[in-house]
Amino acid sequence: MIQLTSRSKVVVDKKMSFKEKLYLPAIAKGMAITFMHMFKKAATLRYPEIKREFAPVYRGMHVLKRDEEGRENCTACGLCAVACPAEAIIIDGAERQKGEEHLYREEKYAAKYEINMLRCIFCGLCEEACPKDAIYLTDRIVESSYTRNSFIFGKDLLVEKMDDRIDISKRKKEYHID
Amino acid sequence: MSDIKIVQSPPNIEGPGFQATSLDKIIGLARANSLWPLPFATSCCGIEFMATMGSNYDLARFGSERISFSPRQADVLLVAGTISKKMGPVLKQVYLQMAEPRWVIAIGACASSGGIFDTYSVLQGIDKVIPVDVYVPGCPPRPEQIIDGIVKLQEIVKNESLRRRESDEYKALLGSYGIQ
Amino acid sequence: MAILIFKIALILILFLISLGVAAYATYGERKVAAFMQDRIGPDRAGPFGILQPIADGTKMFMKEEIIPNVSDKLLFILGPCIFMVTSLMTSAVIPWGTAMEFGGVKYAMQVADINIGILYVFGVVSLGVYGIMIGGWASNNKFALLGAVRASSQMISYELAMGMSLIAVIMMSGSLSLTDIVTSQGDGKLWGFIPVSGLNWNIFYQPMGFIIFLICAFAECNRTPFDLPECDTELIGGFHTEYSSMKLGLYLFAEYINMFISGAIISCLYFGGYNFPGLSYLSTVLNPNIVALLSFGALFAKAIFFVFFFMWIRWTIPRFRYDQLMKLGWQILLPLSIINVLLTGGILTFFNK
Amino acid sequence: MIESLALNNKSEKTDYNILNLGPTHPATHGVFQNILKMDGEIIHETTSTIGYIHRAFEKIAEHKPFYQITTLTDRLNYCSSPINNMGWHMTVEKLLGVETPKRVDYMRVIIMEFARIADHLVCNSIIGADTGALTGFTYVFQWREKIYDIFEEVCGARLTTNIGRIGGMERDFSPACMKKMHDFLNDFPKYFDEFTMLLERNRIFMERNIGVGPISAERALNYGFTGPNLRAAGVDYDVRVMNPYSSYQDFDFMIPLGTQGDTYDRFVVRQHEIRESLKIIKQALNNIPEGKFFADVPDFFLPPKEEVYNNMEALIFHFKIVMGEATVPVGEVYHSVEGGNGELGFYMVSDGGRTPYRLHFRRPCFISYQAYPEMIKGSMLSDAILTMSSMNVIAGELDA
Amino acid sequence: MVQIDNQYILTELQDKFGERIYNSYEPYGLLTIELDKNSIKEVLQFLYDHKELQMQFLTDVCGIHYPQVFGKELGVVYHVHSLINNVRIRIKCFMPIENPSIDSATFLFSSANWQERETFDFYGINFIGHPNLKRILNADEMDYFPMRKEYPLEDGTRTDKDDSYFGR
Repeated sequence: MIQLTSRSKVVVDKKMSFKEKLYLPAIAKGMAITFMHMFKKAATLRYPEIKREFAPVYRGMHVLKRDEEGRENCTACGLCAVACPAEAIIIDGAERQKGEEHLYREEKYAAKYEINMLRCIFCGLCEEACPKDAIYLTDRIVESSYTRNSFIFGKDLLVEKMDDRIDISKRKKEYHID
Repeated sequence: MSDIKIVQSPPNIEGPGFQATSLDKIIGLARANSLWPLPFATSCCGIEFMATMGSNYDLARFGSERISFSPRQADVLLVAGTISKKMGPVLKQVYLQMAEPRWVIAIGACASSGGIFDTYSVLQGIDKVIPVDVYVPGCPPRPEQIIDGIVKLQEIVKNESLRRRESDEYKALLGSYGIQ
Repeated sequence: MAILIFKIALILILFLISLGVAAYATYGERKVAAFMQDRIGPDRAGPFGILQPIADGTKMFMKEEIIPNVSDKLLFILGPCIFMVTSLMTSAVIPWGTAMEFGGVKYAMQVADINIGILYVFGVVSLGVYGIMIGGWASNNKFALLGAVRASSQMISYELAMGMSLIAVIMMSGSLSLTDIVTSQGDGKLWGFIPVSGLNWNIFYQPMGFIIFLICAFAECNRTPFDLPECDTELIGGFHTEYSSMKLGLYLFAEYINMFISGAIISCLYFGGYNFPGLSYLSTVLNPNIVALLSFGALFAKAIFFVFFFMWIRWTIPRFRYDQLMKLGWQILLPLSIINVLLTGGILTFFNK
Repeated sequence: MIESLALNNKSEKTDYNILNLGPTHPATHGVFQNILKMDGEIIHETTSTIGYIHRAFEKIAEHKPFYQITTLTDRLNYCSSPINNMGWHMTVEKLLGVETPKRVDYMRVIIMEFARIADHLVCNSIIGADTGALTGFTYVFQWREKIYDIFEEVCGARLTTNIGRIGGMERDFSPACMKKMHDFLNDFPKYFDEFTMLLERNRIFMERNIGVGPISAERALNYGFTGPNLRAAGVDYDVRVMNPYSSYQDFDFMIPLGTQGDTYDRFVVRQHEIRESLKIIKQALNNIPEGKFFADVPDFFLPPKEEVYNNMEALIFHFKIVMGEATVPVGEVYHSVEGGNGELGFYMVSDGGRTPYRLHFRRPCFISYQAYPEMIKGSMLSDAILTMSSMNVIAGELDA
Repeated sequence: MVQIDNQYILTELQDKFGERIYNSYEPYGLLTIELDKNSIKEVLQFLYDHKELQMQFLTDVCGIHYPQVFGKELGVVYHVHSLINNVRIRIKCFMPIENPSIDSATFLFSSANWQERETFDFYGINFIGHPNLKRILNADEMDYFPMRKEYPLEDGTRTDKDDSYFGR
């Protein structure tokens, strides 16, 4: 025993009372507890049928956002790839051609955008790094699969579908700046 | 039970000699509902696997709560967590000790691909030493994702022919890992 | 001839019941565990998962059998067989119900009414440990060997206390035959003055003996808190570490059969066996066959309750350590059971003068 | 003469059993290998081998900018990753000389104490499971799940949280999150009592644990024990009290102490630490000041997204931060926090570059696990397993 | 009762060891001394036995590598803590990369055992008098010391990334 501060207290009591020495009372108490639990509602959610609601800020599968007019936001600046600790993002940039203004918002766009979902650790740093409101993590989970190659998600899987917009407004941070 | 949809058989169990007969189907169904896991939990994903075993997710619903720590008795090897190069041979040893039919699920980024640990000491995916049937992404995966992985594996198991384990393809697959 | 047919039929039925109960006890165990732990338990295989044991069984049959190269192959196979056979054999002397009547001939619902039934039970149960011992030893695995050693020493130490606690019961009934012990627990006067029907159970005379016997039964069945021979967290699987496929299935199955049979024996010894309140009245008004089935039902229900009790305990309390287990057996239970014998003897001589 | 012969025989006993425990043994919870030299069931000598999940954290840290190292600290002690995250942020803040607002401190304290509860719950329920009582484990894991929910609400992940940022928090606590925290504080103690009743005063459990794997205060100090393991041995060293960080001086809590440093001491000390943590969270939640949830460090704390979209200056800062080109002072700093298992130290040497020049983690598990062979010498196999789970050795932290 | 602060510790140490303490500074308030590597044993013992200081807790041992400083490439950094006084001190010893060796601290602190093995594993620093100096985290077969600056982090087995982007 070495006392360094005045805020400590010995909490352990190893002396057993006679009742505790008898084994049976404590066992009976334990059995009562477990028996009562038999009639409690199970805490289980039957997962594939009933899905648990995730927090709005949950970091799941990524999405590449489009703006209101359906143009891709990404400008292939590469900050997400730099910020990725797992180095799971690969981007190839391309110049926007004339007549593609309705497809891409900025002058440059990502011709190839791949995330290796098996490498990804869902840390959310890419979302933070994005200066163009383009990449977000969503509350959808990435499903498991049978081959390693099927986890390389290209733009076909990542870019948000126009008929299935993903609401990310709840993820946006609120800053109370006085 | 009833509303499980029939899916296309996964790519790695198609091919000649793999079409399941009705006996195969019954046995496949039995096997799928009695997958005893051997948790090879090394790190973070192991904790999430514990959560999957816990009350809120309850892996028992799939008949998989009887954890068998002895490889002889296990059906599915759940590799959860980083496998370093030092651990690789141990993992292979455990796989070899398992009785056929055996399946492997790689849980989490580290086991599946190495994750953020692209270093001199970490194996870049356990499929470098043993064949893997299902990959579960995430670091660590949510219990939902682990259950997903089990369900996906059940699909494989249900549709697997009894002869697959004797087939040349399977032997070739094992052969590519140096397992006779 | 008819009696032979009846006995064979009875043996077959008991065999099937034991197996069925064992199979569904595995399911029950999983469900009970689940409910106690706020879970659901298996519910995918069939409605409420009732096909779970069948799935498990089928899977085990179809699994590859591994016989380790370093093992003694004959003994390796013999181990689970002995364990299974002995656990099934025990049920032979249990009186499962009142006698049935076909064509005016009475047939006792008991495979063999031997007058030393209790000794037979003991003999067979103590053989069971050879199954574990041989299996564990033949595996040639250190964990299995440790499990086997633990199992055998545990069996030896607890059998003694178990026998002593039984002597008190035998002193009361004055017979070694299970039939006599059960019939003596029917109608009568509880503690000599409360008239009861079918409730003159030994538990009211022998509470301490019952507790000792129960604890020893736990130890004999290798159940928590005495599951040292196979405890997961220390010895992986203990004696069955190396077993795969149906040989493992036999071990697991036999364990549940053991539980069921010990439940039945406890019921017979302390809870009146097939007796239940009103049995003597019903036997005067109903067809003896129906009464026999009812009494069988009573015993069955009691046995199932004990199976549940075994599970309940398992999912509640921690297990002992090896030396504590030995200490409990030799230093606490054995003296207590001897005191129990002395007390019983004293009281019997005092009151029966 | 006969006595001395007997003694001789004993000391010259050579045929010990060698039992290889691990690296995949269930009780080792992962990846520890212990080669036990046993006499029957009595352990005579132990050789521990570690490194089965060595992941080269320190080498990776030399290659990653500061903000990415948080993802590494997550995976050190994954049972209580928020504490590691916060410890790392505080280390960088110490290097930069940043003063964090009180609100940030309080938010961090809340998160860290929740993480401590989660950590201790795992440890104690595993002790229960290793003694054979699995049910308690499932009871407390339901509550651990609720802590996960809170983390998820704060940062979006359950286990490897990547919570907080250099200079503050990622975002403020949402109302839903606040509600979850209050609910937890209200409901948890009752269920925790249930868990306690199942085990703490049960004679079987007590006998299994009392006197198992003891270590004296002197030996514990010599072995570099910290945290609950040291406190169980009777030394009230707690970084939160001795070198308060993140405003821990504001809170009133008690340091629970054990006496012999055995498994039961460790169990009970952790039980009480959970209760103390609840007390701290309650105080912090009640007294949390209003204000900003980040400090004024434009070089490290990302500007709001709207600013980035519209304001050139903010965009430049944003690029600088993400590319890791913000200027860092040259120097070396040691900062320690009270992790789940003890003093979690960060020793960082900075040469002014975008990555640390050298980052060393003082990992409490790694240091205290060395004592394991000494602690289990002469005890039984079952004790060895309990001792290991009660030391709460986390593989990720052990092997780095 | 003396005031125990960095100045006091430094004076005590300088009185005793004088020239063998090469340098001292206080980054972020933590007294740091650079020490002649041959006197580490004496200094640790002195701090341990000192009546006032009682620096009896070895917090941490780690290595460090400065490839550009000739003759002092490898270093060992000790953090020692006095629990009674709540004072820490950091001790650094440097040595050349050819045949780096230093006395082991295991004679005084059992906790130094694995930390020194780790340092040996990472940097190849030889601790004289260590009871069991061999690799601890890495496999025994490894033939280099991975934490030295000249060795790369990756081993090149990763196949699923493209290094040509963004100056990775």
